[in-house]
Amino acid sequence: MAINVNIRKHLIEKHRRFELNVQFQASTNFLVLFGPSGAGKSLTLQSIAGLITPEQGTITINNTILFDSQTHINIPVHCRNIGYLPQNYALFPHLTVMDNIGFGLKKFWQWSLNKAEQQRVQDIMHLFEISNLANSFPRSLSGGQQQRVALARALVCKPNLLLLDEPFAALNPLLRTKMRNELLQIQKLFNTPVVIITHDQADVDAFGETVVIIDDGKAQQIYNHKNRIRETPDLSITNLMLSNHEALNEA
Amino acid sequence: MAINVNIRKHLIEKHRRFELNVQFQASTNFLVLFGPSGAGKSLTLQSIAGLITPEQGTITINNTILFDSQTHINIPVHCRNIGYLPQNYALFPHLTVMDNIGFGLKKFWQWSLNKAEQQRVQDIMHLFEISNLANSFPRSLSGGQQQRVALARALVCKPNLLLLDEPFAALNPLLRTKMRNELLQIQKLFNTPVVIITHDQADVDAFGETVVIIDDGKAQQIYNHKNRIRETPDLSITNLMLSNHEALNEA
Amino acid sequence: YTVENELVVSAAASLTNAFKELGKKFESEKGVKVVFNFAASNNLLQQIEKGAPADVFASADEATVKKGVDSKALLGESVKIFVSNSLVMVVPTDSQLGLTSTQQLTGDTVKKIGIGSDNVPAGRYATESLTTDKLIDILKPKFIYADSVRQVLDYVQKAEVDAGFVYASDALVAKDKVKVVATLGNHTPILYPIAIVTDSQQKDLAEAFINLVRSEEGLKILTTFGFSKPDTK
Amino acid sequence: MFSAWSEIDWLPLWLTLKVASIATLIAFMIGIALGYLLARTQFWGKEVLDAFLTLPMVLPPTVLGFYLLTIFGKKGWLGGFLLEHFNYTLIFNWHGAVIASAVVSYPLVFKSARAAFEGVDANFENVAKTLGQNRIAVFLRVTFPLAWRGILAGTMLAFARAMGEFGATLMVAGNIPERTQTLSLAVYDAVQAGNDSLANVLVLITSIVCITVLVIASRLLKSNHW
Amino acid sequence: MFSAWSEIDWLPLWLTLKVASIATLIAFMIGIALGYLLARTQFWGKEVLDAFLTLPMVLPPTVLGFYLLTIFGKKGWLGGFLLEHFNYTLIFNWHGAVIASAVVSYPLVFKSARAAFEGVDANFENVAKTLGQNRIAVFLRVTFPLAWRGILAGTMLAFARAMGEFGATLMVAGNIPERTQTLSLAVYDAVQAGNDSLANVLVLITSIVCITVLVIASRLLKSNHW
Ligand SMILES: Nc1ncnc2c1ncn2[C@@H]1O[C@H](COP(=O)(O)OP(=O)(O)OP(=O)(O)O)[C@@H](O)[C@H]1O
Ligand SMILES: Nc1ncnc2c1ncn2[C@@H]1O[C@H](COP(=O)(O)OP(=O)(O)OP(=O)(O)O)[C@@H](O)[C@H]1O
Ligand code: MOO
Ligand SMILES: [Mg+2]
Ligand SMILES: [Mg+2]
Repeated sequence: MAINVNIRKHLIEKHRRFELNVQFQASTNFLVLFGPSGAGKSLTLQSIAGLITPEQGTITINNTILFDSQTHINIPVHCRNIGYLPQNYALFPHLTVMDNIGFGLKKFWQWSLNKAEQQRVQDIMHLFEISNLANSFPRSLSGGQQQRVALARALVCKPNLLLLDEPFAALNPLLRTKMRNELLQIQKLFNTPVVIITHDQADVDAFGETVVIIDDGKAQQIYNHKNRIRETPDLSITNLMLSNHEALNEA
Repeated sequence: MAINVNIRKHLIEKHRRFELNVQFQASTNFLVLFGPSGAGKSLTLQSIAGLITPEQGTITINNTILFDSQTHINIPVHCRNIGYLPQNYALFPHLTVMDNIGFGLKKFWQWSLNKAEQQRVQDIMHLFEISNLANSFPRSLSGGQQQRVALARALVCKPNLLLLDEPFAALNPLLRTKMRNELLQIQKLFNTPVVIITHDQADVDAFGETVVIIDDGKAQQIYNHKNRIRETPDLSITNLMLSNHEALNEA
Repeated sequence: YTVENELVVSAAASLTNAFKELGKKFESEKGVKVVFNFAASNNLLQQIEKGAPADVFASADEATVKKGVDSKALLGESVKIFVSNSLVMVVPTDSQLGLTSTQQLTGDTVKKIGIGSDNVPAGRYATESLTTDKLIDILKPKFIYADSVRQVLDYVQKAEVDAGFVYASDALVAKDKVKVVATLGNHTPILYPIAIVTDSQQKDLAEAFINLVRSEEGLKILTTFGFSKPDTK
Repeated sequence: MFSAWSEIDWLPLWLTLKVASIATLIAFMIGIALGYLLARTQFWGKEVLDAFLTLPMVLPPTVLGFYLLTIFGKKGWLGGFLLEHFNYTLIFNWHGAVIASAVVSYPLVFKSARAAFEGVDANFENVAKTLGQNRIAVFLRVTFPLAWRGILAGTMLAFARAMGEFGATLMVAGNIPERTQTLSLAVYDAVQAGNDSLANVLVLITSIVCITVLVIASRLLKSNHW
Repeated sequence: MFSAWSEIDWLPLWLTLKVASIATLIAFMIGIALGYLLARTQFWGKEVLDAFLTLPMVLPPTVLGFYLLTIFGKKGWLGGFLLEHFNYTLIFNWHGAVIASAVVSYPLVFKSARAAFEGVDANFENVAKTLGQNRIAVFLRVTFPLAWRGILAGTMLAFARAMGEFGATLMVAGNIPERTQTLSLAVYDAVQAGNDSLANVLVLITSIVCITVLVIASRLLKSNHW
């Protein structure tokens, strides 16, 4: 994957104002966004997905221009073929787990999924240990179950790019390890590039081919190739975060 | 604190059925609920809060009977004076951050909070680093910001008991450490007992005076006094979770 | 529950314009406020039967008043005929059909005829007239029933029907939009009765108003609005 | 058409606004109470009751007025009682117009409110309870504001309906100039009297007033920030 | 009262159901289209347009009928056009009753739908877009089902209103037995004729039919599981 993000956007709510001004690029399969709460990580992910339109800048993935403010290119969200797991899951409350997961596979004029697609939904439910929930509605699911359904929904369409906003936050360590490995497997299998937001050092260790630290709306980039990361001491990133904004911005 | 929980409840949704059958007791200030996704942790917390009515059993806190199916005692939720942070935050979307936090302090016939209460809201916002969000509405907050607002809302009323469902899941490690310390401080200051659900080993280390493992709707209790916990190796609890249900239930 | 020095007159909607004039006159003469309530005659009677505080009831047809007298809502001895009306056939002003009589309605060029339904006195009179003239069976398929005379007028004005049957007084109101081409005969005389309401607390005033309506002056006002003097038998 | 302006009596306008406002208020309270009841309780025959409560929509207003007259008239059971014990009647006065309009328009609030209440996520109410709020407080501070969008839509429909109410009002309150003649009755009168230009002007006034009230209401009462 | 049963003509019932169903369908489509438009677009004068679109609620139905006649009548601009080019008119036939009922009841769907659409959390629509769904698919598969509760409430009100529509129908379709006489016209006729027992029976029938339809609709169409 080659991803290139260079965007600017102001968000104003009453007297509060947040300025997003993020630039980074990577050519690794995994890219980790890391940073304190309210730094602009989710907004960055939403911009890549196309849910937020930046005021200025460009977003390119593998030489495909998704957005360019100068040439007025802005590929519509539904044509970007990007899998997105939002931080609040946003499971469709009126659909069962199975229908939620199969949502992206079905065209709106189709009555039901074909055999192969149904199988695909079954498989991913099995993989994520949510087969028994197939006919349940989201409101009766536990936090971790909801998160897995949302992850399955984003993955099942075999997107060209996966955007995951804290995908394992609601899972217990054991399941988290399992899911992390599944994600690595899936990535390898379909060769889908992944951008992941996480607060978990273990995720950084596992996925951090490229780590981008975002703070106060600005990006600070660190390359952390996989073979090297094992060497870095635990909480290395967290320690990095301890340095204040000025230091980061100057660096 | 002396907490005694002994409850049974069936939840049925279509063909799916979940049986909650949890028993534990503790006399420590902190109690950690730990367990895999979908085990029944959140349901247990909701039962203590009074949001779910068990079919059978008793719940007592410090010799106050909150619920007893035999004597038909069931203290209404709003009289229990329990602070509750739900897993999905459930911030009131129509209220600003400040009004969300002050919600429990205001009686419905009051026009506004008095000086002292306003100050209390200001103080906790300052403590949780969300003062700048005071007039924002929840929908414009980041995940971590939302979680802190929800935590502040539960704490500000000085409840007799605090029930926290994964209170730090959306926070970055640095903030998590800070908030953990704040919670310890607050607990010491007001001597409020805390029941906390977490997937984070560090939380278990910090708060795990008593650890209750919940799996498949059943509780398995472990006392882990604070002075001893430092000795236990990391991921001790997680390892415990690796053993299968039968082993747990027999033990 | 009656307000002193106030007379409530429930009058058929077709009397609206004329009675407003009469009311002004009565107020200036007696120093008593006249409060009008205009609606369809049968609605007015329903109100009175259910205890609405009216003093005088002026109806557009005798049947309604007879019902009221039978149910003792109206004072039988107070019933007086005060005015008469005639039924006319109207056509749109720009009508090309050259209709001048009811007989001509049987022609193929006439497709639709507006007529009041059986609930509307004007409709009943028209039916009666056409029945006597033995036209009713031929014309019936062309009928468009309306629930008030006003509606028939509307249909004629908008040329939705080729002709319609309305009161002369109504035709006068819309004289620039419809033209009267014939007057119908062979029906019971169209007589407007007026009566005192049994529950009225001001029967004297009510009677005074009725007297004004039936006076020479009253009749003069009524005739300017298209009504005629009843041939009191 | 403009000559008709001089004929206009402005009294019906104030009367209409008074009647429609009070009727909307009554419809609002009844509609919300019933909507909340049906949204939050389960009992046998609930949907039948729900449909039954919308019946004022399905009866032609004149017919509804006829039945109201039967109940509230001097000889009706309620009307007779009120007259005997309180020497009060609402027949032929503006109170009658209020009742007629309220009965005709409360189903609009009721149905919208029920749907809106049912759409409120129970999580919010639950959290409010844990914050020490009793049932009333939860309703006033959480359920009601969260359902507000739907309730407001229903209330605005109710106001429009109340302003336009005519058939039932005619029967119950009568068509009495300066006392019970609302704008819609005045329009009826003008049409009856063949005064089309006056009717047009009155319709124009009604429309403008209604639009103005609704626009102002939506400005003032709509919460756009969430 | 029972003797009145024999007088009953069942034709008006079928006619009423036909007219009300088709009118509700039209109101449903127009109401949803307008509701969605106003919920999802921003433009100057939006609230004025919104209020303007609710005007059919505020005009006395007879007056509305009068204007419909002006538009759809032989001399009306639309009616004249239709007659000239397609030799079609809806005056004095049941199509007219459908149009009148639809015009009177679409604001009910429109207002409810707008509020319901505005209440749909944009997050769900956003996620649907990322799952490759275009605007139409997002609307049909997410927005519409999530707004369904409010839309259904509005539609049921619209159906009741359409069944009871009377004033405008009377003007546009005429009161022609066996051709355009709906139940409410029959009720009106019976009340006007002072035939109280027939009126009562007809009201009973109307009420039962309306309740039945609404209860069945709420059973079939309501999604209670979420
Ligand atoms: N609509 C908006 N208007 C104004 N400010 C906004 C809006 N949406 C988000 N923000 C602000 O932008 C900042 C970045 O938000 P974002 O959700 O990207 O944070 P984040 O890095 O994902 O944090 P977290 O780890 O807590 O989820 C926050 O301070 C947030 O309050
Ligand atoms: N209303 C319901 N009907 C049926 N099953 C339910 C209902 N609510 C919850 N459950 C099931 O009960 C189980 C326990 O749920 P709970 O939310 O307590 O899990 P949890 O331990 O908090 O898990 P997590 O860590 O994922 O949040 C889950 O399997 C869930 O699907
Ligand atoms: O107003 Mo009348 O009584 O229908 O002619
Ligand atoms: Mg975020
Ligand atoms: Mg949980």
